[in-house]
Amino acid sequence: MKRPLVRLGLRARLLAAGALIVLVPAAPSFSQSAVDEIAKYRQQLQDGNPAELWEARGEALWKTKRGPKNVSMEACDLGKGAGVVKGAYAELPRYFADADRVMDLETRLVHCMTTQQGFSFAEATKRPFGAGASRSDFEALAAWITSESKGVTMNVALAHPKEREAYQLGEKMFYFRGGPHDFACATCHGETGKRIRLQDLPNLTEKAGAQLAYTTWPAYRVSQGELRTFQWRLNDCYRQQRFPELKFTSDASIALTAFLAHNANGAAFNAPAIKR
Amino acid sequence: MNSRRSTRAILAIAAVAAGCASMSDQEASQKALQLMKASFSERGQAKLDRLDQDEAQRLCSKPPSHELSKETSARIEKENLASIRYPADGKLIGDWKSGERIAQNGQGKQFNDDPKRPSGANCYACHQLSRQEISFGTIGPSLYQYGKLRGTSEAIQRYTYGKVYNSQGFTACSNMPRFGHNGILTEQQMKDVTALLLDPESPVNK
Amino acid sequence: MADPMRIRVAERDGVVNVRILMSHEMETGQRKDSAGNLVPAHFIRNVVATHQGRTVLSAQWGTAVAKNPFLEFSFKGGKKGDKISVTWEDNKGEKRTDEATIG
Amino acid sequence: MNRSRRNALKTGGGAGLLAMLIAAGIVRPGDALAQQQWNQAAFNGKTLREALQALGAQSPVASDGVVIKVPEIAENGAVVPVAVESRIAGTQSITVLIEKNPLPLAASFEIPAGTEPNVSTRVKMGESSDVYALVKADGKFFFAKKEVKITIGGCGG
Repeated sequence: MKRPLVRLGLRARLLAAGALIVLVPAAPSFSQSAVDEIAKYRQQLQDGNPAELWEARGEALWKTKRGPKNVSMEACDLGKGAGVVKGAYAELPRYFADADRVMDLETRLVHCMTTQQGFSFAEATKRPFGAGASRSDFEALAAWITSESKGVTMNVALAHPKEREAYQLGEKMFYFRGGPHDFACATCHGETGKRIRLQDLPNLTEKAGAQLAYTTWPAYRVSQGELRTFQWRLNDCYRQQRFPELKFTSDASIALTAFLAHNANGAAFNAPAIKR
Repeated sequence: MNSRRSTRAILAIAAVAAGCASMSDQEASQKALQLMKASFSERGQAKLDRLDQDEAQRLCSKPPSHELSKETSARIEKENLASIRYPADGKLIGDWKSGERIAQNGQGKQFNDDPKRPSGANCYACHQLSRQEISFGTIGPSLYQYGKLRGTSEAIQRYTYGKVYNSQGFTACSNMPRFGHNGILTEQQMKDVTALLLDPESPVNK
Repeated sequence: MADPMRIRVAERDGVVNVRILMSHEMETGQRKDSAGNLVPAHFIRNVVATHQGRTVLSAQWGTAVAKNPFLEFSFKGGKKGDKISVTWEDNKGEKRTDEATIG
Repeated sequence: MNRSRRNALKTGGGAGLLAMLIAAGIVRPGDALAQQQWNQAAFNGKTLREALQALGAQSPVASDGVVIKVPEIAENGAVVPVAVESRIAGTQSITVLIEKNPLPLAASFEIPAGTEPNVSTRVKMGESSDVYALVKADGKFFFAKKEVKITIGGCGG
């Protein structure tokens, strides 16, 4: 079957295309087949995740002597002992006695950057999220550190009273409706089997949904060409909820993370992932 | 500076909490609000007053297990219904083509949005509307053939416009934004969205 | 300086599968920044992969290749211990070469 | 300049010479790029026809021997996986074009002997469009095409 490629004029082709739209009614099952096709698209992306580029940079950052005190982060205690990275993310957020505070990964990294490397808080937190050439150390560090928990079972404890409190306040935040659109986290993530546009919305109030969602961040977002952390996910959800800006390493941010991370307990951590 | 303030806030909370096994639900709500006020910063048009809840927002900030009483639901609906302002010119049907653009647009009111530009309603994020648009959400019911199924009587027109204006006038704690009540859409925009749903020429009714 | 590439090579029955991830913005020259100014085009134009010095793939790219490009191909005749070298050059003349060994 | 390169590729002499020079240590592998050209006229072509003309492929023929693997629907146009396999003997190059992109030519791969005529990459698409895979084999051009629909995703903001 051979035919020349450029045969129809542009106008003829446009007319043909237009006729197609008018004459062919959408099949009733179209939305289901669309969902299936998108599943295939996602599958095709799995092989070759650019998150690896962030992981490599993060590992180098962790091991590089930096800051006024010119030390690496290799003595940083992420909760499993100084310098232990393997499996650490699957147990965060957790209570740290040396700071007398529940901390998530980013907060703990800032703690190590300020107490061990000698950075000021302002210097350490100046770029939580990257954009193109302006890159965030946190995204790189999180990519590598989380990759060291791949396959590890989520196990976020509620042993310390402050861990329990963070969880309880995080749950309150999850249901908190506010802003001009009356949105809460629960508006989009409180029911099973719902979508926004074509994106499946995990139900974060039940085990399966919370596990699926939490264990697949950080992720390389193809729509942005950036690696995004769970911290970023919370910030951007609140932006779209029309709330003011969630402060990086703030207690509310840690509390909500504690609520969602604990709900994912029992599942194997599976990130950095790749998403739309 | 801000982090010090928020650290102090959580320490204060912890001091109270340390005394008892766990907080009461009401205590937790108050503490969560304090925590949020210390943990968000104003940016662009999104000021901290967006964390100040009205009664409906406060009552609707509950897990599904805390179902509202019939009386409370009825009160929310009554008060919200009373807030609806119908157009002075009595015309409720605008331009469906403009309505389609509003339904596709998800911008507006976010801290990075230009407050001078009109907001969208982002209907497709949650609803199926026309047959052509396959990228639609399912948080709300399908509205495909909305007008074809219901007709365009004055009662239907008023219900439709009113539902867009303030959804909680009809369903307490509805997930749908109160587009008129909270000043998201202009009167003309709400007429255009009403037209998208009811105009026989609209793709919704094809 | 540009970040290193991630090059994965796997050999089976003499056929070597090569998967490469490159760190690059791949700016189209048609995007505007937040101030409304056009961001100049900045993209990889040429990629060459060699096996023990022999070219096994060469590519010319335009601005439509996705950010942080991915490339996969296979060639015959490789064995364990052989070196694969990949070089890219962008429209600003920046270059990067990385190597991987067939394991 | 372009023409002499094409001739060199046709005879295989250019690549062979370069390999010899590299083997002899006269040219380092990175310098292989110095031998490479970039077909500016083709990449700057604003229509499919302009790009094809600049590639010397005015009238390629449709062929089942060109297999193009793209998603029917892409969740985002910023990254669309494209894999092209040629089952046509003597395949010399594989080229990917996106009809409705402002600049349709996306990527072109030279396939030397010994390399499988099967490449996979990811492209950007501005809108729903036909994606063309163009294969040059024994000096002739063949093609296949598939439509990819780009959807609007996410929360819309």
